[in-house]
Amino acid sequence: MDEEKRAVESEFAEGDHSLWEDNPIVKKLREIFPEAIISISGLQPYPDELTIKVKKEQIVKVCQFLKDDPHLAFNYLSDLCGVDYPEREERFEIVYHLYSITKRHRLRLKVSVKDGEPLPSVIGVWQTANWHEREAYDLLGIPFEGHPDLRRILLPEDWEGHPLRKEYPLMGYNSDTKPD
Amino acid sequence: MVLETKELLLNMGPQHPSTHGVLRLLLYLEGETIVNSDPIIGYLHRGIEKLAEAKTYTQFIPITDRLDYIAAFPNNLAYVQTVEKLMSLEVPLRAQYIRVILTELNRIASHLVWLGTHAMDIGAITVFLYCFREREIILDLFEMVSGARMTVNFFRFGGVAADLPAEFYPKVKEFLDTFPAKIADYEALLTQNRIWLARTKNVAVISAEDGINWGLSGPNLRGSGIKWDIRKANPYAVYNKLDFEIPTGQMGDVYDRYMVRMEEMRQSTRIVHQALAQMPDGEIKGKVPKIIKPPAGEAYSCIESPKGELGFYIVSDGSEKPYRVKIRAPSFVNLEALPLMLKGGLIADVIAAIGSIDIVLGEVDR
Amino acid sequence: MHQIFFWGFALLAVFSALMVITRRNVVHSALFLISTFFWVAAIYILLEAELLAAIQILVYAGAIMVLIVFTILLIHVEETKIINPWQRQRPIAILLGVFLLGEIFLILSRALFPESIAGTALQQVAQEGNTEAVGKLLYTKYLFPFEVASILLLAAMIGAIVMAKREIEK
Amino acid sequence: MVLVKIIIILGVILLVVAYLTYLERKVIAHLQVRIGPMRVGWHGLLQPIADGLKLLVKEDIIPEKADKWVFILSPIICLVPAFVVYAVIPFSQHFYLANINIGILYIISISALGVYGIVLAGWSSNSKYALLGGFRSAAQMISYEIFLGFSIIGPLMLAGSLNTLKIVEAQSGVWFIIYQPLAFALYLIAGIAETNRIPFDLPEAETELVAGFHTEYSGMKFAFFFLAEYANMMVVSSMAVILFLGGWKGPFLPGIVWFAIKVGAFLFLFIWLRGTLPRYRYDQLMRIGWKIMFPLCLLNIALTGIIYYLFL
Repeated sequence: MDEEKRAVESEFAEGDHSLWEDNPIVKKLREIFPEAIISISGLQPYPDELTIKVKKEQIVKVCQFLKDDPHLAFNYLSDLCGVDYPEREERFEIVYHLYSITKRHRLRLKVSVKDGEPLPSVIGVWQTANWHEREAYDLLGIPFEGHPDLRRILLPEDWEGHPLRKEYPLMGYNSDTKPD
Repeated sequence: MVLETKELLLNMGPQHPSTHGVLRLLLYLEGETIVNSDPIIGYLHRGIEKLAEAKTYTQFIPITDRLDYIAAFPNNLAYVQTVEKLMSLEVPLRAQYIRVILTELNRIASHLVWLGTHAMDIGAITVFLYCFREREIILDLFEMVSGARMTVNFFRFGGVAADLPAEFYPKVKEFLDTFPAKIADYEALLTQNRIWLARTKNVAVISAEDGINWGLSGPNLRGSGIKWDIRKANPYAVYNKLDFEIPTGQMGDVYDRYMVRMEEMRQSTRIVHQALAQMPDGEIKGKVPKIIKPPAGEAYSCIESPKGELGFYIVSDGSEKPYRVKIRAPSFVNLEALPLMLKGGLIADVIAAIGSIDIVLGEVDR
Repeated sequence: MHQIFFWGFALLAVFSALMVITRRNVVHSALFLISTFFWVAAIYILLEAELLAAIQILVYAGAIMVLIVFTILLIHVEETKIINPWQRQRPIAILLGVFLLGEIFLILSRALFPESIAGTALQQVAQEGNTEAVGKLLYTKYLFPFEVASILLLAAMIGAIVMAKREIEK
Repeated sequence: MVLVKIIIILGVILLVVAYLTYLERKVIAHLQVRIGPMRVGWHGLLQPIADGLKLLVKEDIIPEKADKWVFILSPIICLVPAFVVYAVIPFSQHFYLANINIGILYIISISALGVYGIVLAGWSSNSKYALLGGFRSAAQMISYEIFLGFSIIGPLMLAGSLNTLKIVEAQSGVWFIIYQPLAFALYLIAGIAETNRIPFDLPEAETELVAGFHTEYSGMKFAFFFLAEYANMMVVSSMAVILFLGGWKGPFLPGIVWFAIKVGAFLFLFIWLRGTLPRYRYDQLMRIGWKIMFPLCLLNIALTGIIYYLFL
C-alpha cells in the first residue's frame, strides 16, 4: 500500500511541468487563468496526454473559456469520470477529457474534491455531461451542484453504497457469494 | 363540460422486441405523440470497471469482449492500445495490419447486425435474414482466426495472439469480392423504397451543433454532417497508410445515419482489401515484458469503433492491476441524446430512432 | 315459424335494450346496444327488408357504434363506474319516454302512414327488388328530405371537426 | 342439405386457413433464403396441425385486471364474422351457400363487425400496448372500410347489382379489372389495410406495440385472432376475384379450380408483400387513406358514372 501510495502521489502531485510549458494550450490558459491552474502533467511524448489540474471553484469558467475560445475550441466533451484516492485529503479526482472536433486536439482537465463536497456541474457548457455526472454520482458518490436531474443511473434507486470507491468490496456489501 | 386530456405514460421495455436488449424507456405520450422520454439503463450493469481493478492487465482483455459484444475486436484494440501507450510498447507492422483487417471486418459485422435489426424494427424482415447470412461468413472468419465467433479475446499487448491462418486469405478474398453486390441487394430493398423513405426521412433529426453538444460520435454524428472520424482525424494503427472516404449526411435524420453506415460498409471492404495487399511479413508480437506492469501514470486512448469514439482511460499505480479503468462507451453517450431526437415524434419513430443510433446495451451499462 | 323467430328476436332486442340502460360499465352498455341493433336488423330480415337490415348493421353497428366505443375507451372507465346511472335526469327521461310512447301509439292506432305509399312500395319491391325500390324512392319522391339530411350531417361533421381541433403548439 | 354444405365449407375453409399459415411460412422462408418448417411431416406439411394442437393445449391466461367477459368474447367477435361472410361467396356457378340480392353489402356489413373484436380485445386486456393497438386498428379499419366500400362502387355500377352471382355473370365477356383498373388498385390497397397486413400491419406492429391488441392473449383465444386474420385475407381475396377477375370463370378447368387459382394468386401477393416491404407509420397511413385514396375513389365513381351514362 505504501509503495502504491507513493507512486500515485508522485505522479499526480509533482508531475514534470517543464516539458509542457511550451504547449500553446498551456500558454493560453496561464495567460487567462493564472491563479486557477494547480499543476500541469502528462505522459510524454504524447501531445494528447496534456493534463491540467485546476481549482474546482474555477472549473466551469475554465471549461466555458476552453469551449468558446476560437483557437482552442474544445467543443466536445469526450468523457467525464471520477477516480478515488482514499488516502488523499481531497479524495476524489474528477477527470474531464476534452476534444476539439475542429482543431483535432485533446486536453485532460482535473479537479479534486473532498468526500461529499459538491462540485459545480458543467452541463451548462456541454449537455453531454449530464449522464457522465450522473454516473460519477452513482458509482462514486460525488454530488454535482446545479445538475438538473442527479439520480442514480446504472444502479437501482435503492442501492447501498458507491461501488467504485476503493473500500467497496468487489462482491458488494450483502453478497453471499465468494469470489473465486 | 370540459374534457381533460391526460398524458399517457408508456413503459417501453426492459422486455420489448425493439429496445435492442434491456433498455427501458419511459414515454410520456399525448395520443401517440411523444412529449418527453426518459431512458432507464443499468439492467445489464456488470460492474466491469470495478472488476478491472481486481484483475491483472492481461486478465482484463477477455472482459473487454463483453462490452460491445457484437464488435469485440474494436474493444480489444482500444484497451490494448491504451496499455501499450502507457508502457510505450512497439507493435510490429504485421500485427498492426492484422488488427486493422479484423477490426474492419468486425465493423462490417456490427453494421450488418445494426442494419438487420433496424430494418426489421421498421417491418422489413427479409433484410434481417440477408444481413445475418453475410454476418455468418464474417463470424466464421473470426472463428478461423481466434477460435471464437463473438468473444474473440485475440489482441495482446504489443501484438496479436496468433498469425492469420493460411485458409483465412482465400475465404476473406471471396467474401470481399461478393460483399459489394450484397450491399446492393440490401439497398435495392430499402434505399429507394417509398415506405422506407417515409419512415426514415426527417425522423429523429439532430443538428450538427446539438450532436456535438450532446457528445454524439461515430456514424450518428457523421449523419448530421460532421466529417469527423478518429481513423482520419487522429490516425492510430496503420490507418494513415490506407485510402478511404468518410461518408457524411446532411440532415441528421434516421435516413442519413442509414446512408452513412451503408457507405461505411463499402469503405471497410476497401480498407480490408488494401490492408491485405500491403501487409508485410514479420513478427506478430513485439518485445513485451513477461509481467505487464505499466509505470505509474495515466493514459487515454480512443479508436473509431463501429458505434463511435470508444476510449479507455487507465490510471496505473505501477502494480500489476490497473488502479482505475474508465471506459468511454460510445453507445452510452449516443443513447443520452435519444430523448432529444424523440421529442415531438410518434411511437413508431421511437423504434426507428433507437435502431438508427445503433446502441449495444452491454456497452451502455458496462 | 315466422312468429317464433319474430318473438325470439324481439325479446332479445328488448332484453339487450334493457341491459344497455342498466349496466354500470359503459363498455358493456355499448356492447348491448350493438346487440340491440343486431336483433332489430334480424327483424328487418323477417320483414323481407334485407337492404334495410344490411344498412342497419353497416351504419349503426358497424360505423356509429365503433365511433362511440372508440370514444368510450378514451375515457377512464374506472371513473365512470362510480357514476350512478339513476341521476337527476330521471324526471326528464320519464317525460320524454311517455311522450315517445304516446307518439308510437298514435301512429299505430290511427295508421298515420298513408296506405298509398306503403302499397306502391310493396309493389315495387315485388317487381324489382328491395335495393332498387329504396334507391328509386330516395332519389325521386324523397330527394329533398334526403339532400336536406345530407347537408345537416355535413354541417354537423364540420362543426365537430372545428370544435375538436385545437392548436398544437410546437 | 344446407347443413351439409355449411359443414363442408366451414371445414374446407378452416383447413385452407390453417394451410395458409403454412404457405406463408414456406414462401417467406424461401424469399429469405431459408427453408422454413421441415420437421413435422414431409416438408413440414403437418406443421399447421401441430401448431393447432399446441395452441389447443396451451395454458389459457386471462390477466387479473382484465374485463373477463369482454376478454373472452372479443376473439369470438373477431372470428365469427370472418367465417359468416363465406355464406354468400360463390365458389363456382353452382357451389354457394346462399344467393341473396345484397350479397356484397352483406359481406361488407358483416365484416365491419370484426373491428369490435379487435377494439374490445385491446380495451379489455387492460394493457397499454393492447389499448394502443386497439385504437390504431379502430381508426385504421373504420377509415379503410370506407375506401374499400367506395372502391367497389365502380364494378357494382357496371354490374348493376349487389348480387355476387350476377356480378360474376356480368363479367362473362370482359373482366372488370380491364374497365376498372383504378378501382382495382384502390381495392387492393384498402384490402391489405383492412386485413392488417404489411405494410399496413400497425395494429399488431410487433416491434412497436409488442403484439398490439392481442398482446395479452394466449392459447386458443390467440389462435382465434390468428385464424380470423387469415380468414379475412381469404375474404378480401375472394371479393377481389368476384368483383374484378370474373369469379369462377375461365377456360377448360372447372369453375371451382379457377376460383381457387385466382384466390391463391392474391394470397401469394399478400405474402410476397410481407417479405418485401417495411411498415408505414400510423399518421402516414391515415394521410394516404384520406388524402389520396379517398379522392381517387370519388374520382373513379364519377368517371364511371359519366362514361357509363355517355357510352353504354
